[in-house]
Amino acid sequence: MKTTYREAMRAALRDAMQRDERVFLMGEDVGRYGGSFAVSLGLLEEFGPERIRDTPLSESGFVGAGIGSALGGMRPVVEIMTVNFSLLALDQIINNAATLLHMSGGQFNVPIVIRMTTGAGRQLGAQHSHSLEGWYAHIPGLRILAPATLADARGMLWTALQDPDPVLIFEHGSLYNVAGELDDDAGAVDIDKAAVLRHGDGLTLVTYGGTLPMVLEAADLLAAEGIEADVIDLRTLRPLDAHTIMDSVARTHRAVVVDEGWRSGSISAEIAARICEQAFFDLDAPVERVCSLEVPVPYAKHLEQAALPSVERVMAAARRAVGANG
Amino acid sequence: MKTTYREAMRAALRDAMQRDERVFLMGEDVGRYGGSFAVSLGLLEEFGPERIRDTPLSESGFVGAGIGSALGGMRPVVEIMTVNFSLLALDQIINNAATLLHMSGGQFNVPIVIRMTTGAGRQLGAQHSHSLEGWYAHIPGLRILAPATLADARGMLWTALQDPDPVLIFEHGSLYNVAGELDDDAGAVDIDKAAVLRHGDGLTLVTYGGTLPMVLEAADLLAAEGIEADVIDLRTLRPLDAHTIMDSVARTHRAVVVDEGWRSGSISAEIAARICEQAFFDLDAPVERVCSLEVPVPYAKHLEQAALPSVERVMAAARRAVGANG
Amino acid sequence: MSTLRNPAIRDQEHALHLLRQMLRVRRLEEKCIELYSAAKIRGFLHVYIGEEAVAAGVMETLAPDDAVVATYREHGHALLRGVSAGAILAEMYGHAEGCCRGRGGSMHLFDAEARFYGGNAIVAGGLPLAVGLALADRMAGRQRVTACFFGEGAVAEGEFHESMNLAALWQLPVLFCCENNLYAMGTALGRSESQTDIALKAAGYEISAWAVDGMDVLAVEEAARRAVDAVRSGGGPHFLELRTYRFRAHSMFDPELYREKAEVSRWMERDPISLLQGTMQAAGQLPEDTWAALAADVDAEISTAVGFAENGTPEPVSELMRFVYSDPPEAGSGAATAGGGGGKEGAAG
Amino acid sequence: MSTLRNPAIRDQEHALHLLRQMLRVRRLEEKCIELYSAAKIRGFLHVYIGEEAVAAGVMETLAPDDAVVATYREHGHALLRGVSAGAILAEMYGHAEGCCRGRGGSMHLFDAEARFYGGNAIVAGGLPLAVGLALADRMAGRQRVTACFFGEGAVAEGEFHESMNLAALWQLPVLFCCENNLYAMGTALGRSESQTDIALKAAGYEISAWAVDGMDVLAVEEAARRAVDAVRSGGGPHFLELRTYRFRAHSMFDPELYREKAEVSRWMERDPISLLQGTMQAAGQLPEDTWAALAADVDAEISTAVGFAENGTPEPVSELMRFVYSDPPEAGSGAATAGGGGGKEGAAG
Ligand SMILES: Cc1ncc(C[n+]2csc(CCOP(=O)(O)OP(=O)(O)O)c2C)c(N)n1
Ligand SMILES: Cc1ncc(C[n+]2csc(CCOP(=O)(O)OP(=O)(O)O)c2C)c(N)n1
Ligand SMILES: [Mg+2]
Ligand SMILES: [Mg+2]
Repeated sequence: MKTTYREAMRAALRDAMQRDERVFLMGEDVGRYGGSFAVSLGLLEEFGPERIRDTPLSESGFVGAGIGSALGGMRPVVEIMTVNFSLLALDQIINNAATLLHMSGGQFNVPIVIRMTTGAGRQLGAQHSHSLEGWYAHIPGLRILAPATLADARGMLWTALQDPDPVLIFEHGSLYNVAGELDDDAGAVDIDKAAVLRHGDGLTLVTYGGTLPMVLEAADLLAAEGIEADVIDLRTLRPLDAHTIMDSVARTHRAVVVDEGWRSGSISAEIAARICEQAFFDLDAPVERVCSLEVPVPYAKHLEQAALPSVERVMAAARRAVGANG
Repeated sequence: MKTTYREAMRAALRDAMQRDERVFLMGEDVGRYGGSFAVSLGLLEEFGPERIRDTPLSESGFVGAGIGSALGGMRPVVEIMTVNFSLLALDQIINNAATLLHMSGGQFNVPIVIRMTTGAGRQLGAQHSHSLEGWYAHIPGLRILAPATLADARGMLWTALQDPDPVLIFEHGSLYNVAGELDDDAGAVDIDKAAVLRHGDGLTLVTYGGTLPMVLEAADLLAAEGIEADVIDLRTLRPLDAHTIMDSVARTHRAVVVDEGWRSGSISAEIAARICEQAFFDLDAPVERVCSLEVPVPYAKHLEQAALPSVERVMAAARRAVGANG
Repeated sequence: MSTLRNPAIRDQEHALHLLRQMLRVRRLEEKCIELYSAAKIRGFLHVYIGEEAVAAGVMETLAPDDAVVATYREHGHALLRGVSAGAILAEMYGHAEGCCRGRGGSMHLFDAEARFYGGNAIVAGGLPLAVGLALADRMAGRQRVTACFFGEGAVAEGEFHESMNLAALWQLPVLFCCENNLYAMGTALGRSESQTDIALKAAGYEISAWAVDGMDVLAVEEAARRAVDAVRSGGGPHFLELRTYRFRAHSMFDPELYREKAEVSRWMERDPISLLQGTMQAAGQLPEDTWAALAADVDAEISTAVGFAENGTPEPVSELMRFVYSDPPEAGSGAATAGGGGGKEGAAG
Repeated sequence: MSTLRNPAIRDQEHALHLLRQMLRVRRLEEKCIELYSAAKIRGFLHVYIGEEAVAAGVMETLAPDDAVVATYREHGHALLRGVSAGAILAEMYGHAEGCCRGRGGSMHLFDAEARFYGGNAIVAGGLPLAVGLALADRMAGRQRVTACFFGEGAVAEGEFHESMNLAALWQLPVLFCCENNLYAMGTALGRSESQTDIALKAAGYEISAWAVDGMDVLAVEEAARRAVDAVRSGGGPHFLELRTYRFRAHSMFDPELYREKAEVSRWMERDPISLLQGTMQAAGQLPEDTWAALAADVDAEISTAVGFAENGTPEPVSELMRFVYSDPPEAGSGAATAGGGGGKEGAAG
């Protein structure tokens, strides 16, 4: 079946709403507007305004209400229009969603799913271009997902809804229009393991989400240069599947981590640190990181592109990693 | 002069208020209550309610107002009672304070100083024990300070106020009562460089803020075991003074990073990643990290202590680093 | 001594019950202070002394399967909602027998059985949760009420505003109980709100709201009953501003520089417990021995609770990492099935 | 066609000026749409078409050293506050000649000379800034006003609430201008606010507030002048609810599923430009050639601006990392001295 990332997300939502009457979608303009990225287009007509619930602009309020409704037995899918606005809801996410289970000594788990668009690359300027999923991955109590493929766009939501604890799903804005083939019976997928999407013994490329297409492209080009790379799609940023990374590095001895977060303190730092901790004596070269430059994302296209990871930067890092010798 | 960290902070505030009439202090209970940690006790009487300005409980509102007042020519010192409540103000800090200079093409810098108490260790439970200064260090446009010594408590504020850009000062709650000697003429200190507080060629211990006393203690005990360590107090978490770290590691070939943040994605990850990037071929052992366990901080003393870094854990990591051989 | 504005005590048994409820809270917290001084309890401790009529009056009107959301000043709410004094004290001791197995402490009491959703140390942080709990009830077609307690200091927070609007817009079954004790730490109401009439403020969201003498437990109960009935029967959110006063410091660390001793004394003349006691005595409804028996009962309850807490055991450190995520189903702990919050619905009340 | 509620146009020159101002905004934005379709402009683009009377009326009443804070729908505010159409368009081209050197784009126009503080893409994010700007004026003893524009969608945000309260509590010189165009993206006011009378809501903070026909530039100007005078003379914050309508889609990506075409047409009958034009014509104050000359003037301004933008140059990539932090003083850029925001005060206005 030919589909798009957006349609796959929508199919996942529809499917979840049909399978479990406790599931509902809530957020700004998810209903009458059809979703700011058109993900929920048509669902209002299908499920009505109680279950496709438009909210006022009150990020903290409706995220908190989502948490409360999860405590009350519902299975809310809360859409925050973009990660940029999630900063307004952080108190609820960190101090309630992530924390209630532990504070209550195991009594109150919070089965909420919070979806948001993330990422830059569309000339939306500094306040609308954050890539903070790796930053969120710092918080214990949360599970962080970053579907990068059609299969994951289609399949992660249902699994997330079965999770008894809060799950945040980050959808990179550049992926919605990605089109491709998806099995007709595509359904729930695991959310525990990273995926190795390409195999090669020369180098490990680690990425997730919006930068996956670029890394796959780089891997193809590197192969043409004789550098065969493993490409790991992390899929879940918390908890990290370090195992899959270490297995690969044990074989390749070299790694490049690519993510769109600002370099310092991005998830690439954690991954590089872990590789150095767990595979130190396997490494033949420093772990390379390709991240966004540490600048608020500028509007002008040429500046924005220069600030973000690119195929060229990935390839250069890969060549450095392969060229270095330990 | 004998003083405490709290008194040194207060002296710094008084001094700044006296030297620059644009400076004012604003926050919850900074005035009539005397500051929730008594830092501003007595200042209301000295400077009056306009300049020692009590605010309602409106973290986003008064932090944003602080930013606006900085744009309007004032030199606000905004106190957020604790880092835990700063989550409510994150939108203003990230999307305005950190971003306006760049978005405006250099026209509007934001000379604000935001102070907050950070850290765990006082049995305040999960919502009142965050250590997020390393997390904040991810954000371009901010400068992040963590005074750990009396000299820095006394001296960092004035320098921060001279900075044309936003500066966040994190004061670990366990430090306020630390007493010691301070020069009578102690004044402004630089906020660019890390400090090497102890010298040794066997190992580099990197830390800052609330864990500094513990690391110094561990260094003494390690010395008794024959392990002499450099102890680096980072002082400024953003921008990081990587130079001082690398100089040390080039000599010692082994490093342990200690911070109170949750391990994954804490600033220790960035430091470990940088060491591995910049000093890979100098390293004789993996960089060790001693951080908080990845759990919301529990109330019970024995559980809380088990979750936080300790002298014992620092020493064990140091011994591992020294024992390992590359 | 002044008496209650509502002197008609129709039902002596019931008045006695309310008196007992307030006294239970008072004695529990007096003990907490003692234990804090003895360093048996640590962290922040905020007592409710002086405000007992509020929780006592409101809790009386709730059904077992209603929900309660409170703040860090919630020992009284927890106790009157049915959490045992022993479980509360053991929690403050940091013991495994505590209602949160020692992880929460004074500010974070929880109890699933009682549908007591905390204990929240972020001012106004509980309000959106209450809205969501009520939303769940509405969507599931249940006739339940969620009572949400918070201080007047919370009114300045954005989360207050967003929660009021959502509850009113969606006509959700929430009873907002604003405990207006005139201070948020050291900040007097007039220095935090441009509009100090809190009930009027709530009415601005098109929420039925009224102010009540929060020192008069009978008045509180009556107002709460009216409001709870309206909420339960589909009347949308209601709001009570309960005018009260905190007799003690904000927490154990408060030098109380911001208010006059005389003001405190004036309010102490309207101690909710003495008020009801006095009114009952004047009406001949509280013979000396009845009072003595009641007080002795309460003392016994509290000292049993202290014993329970003292004899508790620390949660093993090996359990530290539990409850960051739910236990996997096969561990069979019951606390962490895929049913989650919903799984426990059946068991509630 | 209906006319203005305020048909008395005393000063023909002035009315002509207002007409021109509105037309300048209209033509600029029509051009923006064209350029967007031609892919010269990218990112999000939100036009103000239909709402021009609001910015035109309010800006008229501000002094040069007053401050303005706006939203992502701010081309008109920037233009009428004195930012040149060329600098605005060049910004949207991402050129170095843009008012933010290409870093801001449509949603982030800034101008220090004009004391135009943006351009804020976070709904309600500008309100606390306005409060702070006014606080600075108050503390420095300056008689300045800060005008803060925002949509009615912002009213539900916590930052709205906190800002209103702070401004009222501290009696700060802010003029809040709520552009009530009835929709926040696709969300109609009645589905976002339990209380849809926005002026009443503002009055709940003890702020003088009233509603104004936002399609009638004369009415807007009159109301704004009254409010600005009151604010400037120490009357504390004032609030205008400007009832208006957006004729176009929310942004370039909006399929407009949420409103009827007929509703849009009805409102277009009250196009603020046609309204004033009609009233002036009826009064014989707008001879055909005067109008033609004015329109030609405006067209010329806009096409010069397009030329300016077209001929602009991209900011060198080597400058990408600039303005994350202020340039060090020795670089002598002037934009980043220790004087900071304050250093520029002298230059303002
Ligand atoms: C968001 C937030 N800001 C600040 C605090 C610190 N704090 C704890 S209690 C309190 C006062 C709250 O007053 P009020 O809401 O009136 O409740 P009361 O203590 O009077 O019962 C403050 C400022 C907090 N816990 N949360
Ligand atoms: C905090 C936040 N939430 C959501 C958005 C996405 N968004 C952009 S504009 C808008 C509608 C705002 O409506 P309103 O305030 O009425 O202004 P208008 O667009 O009608 O001028 C929304 C929801 C945002 N920019 N900021
Ligand atoms: Mg209070
Ligand atoms: Mg609008």
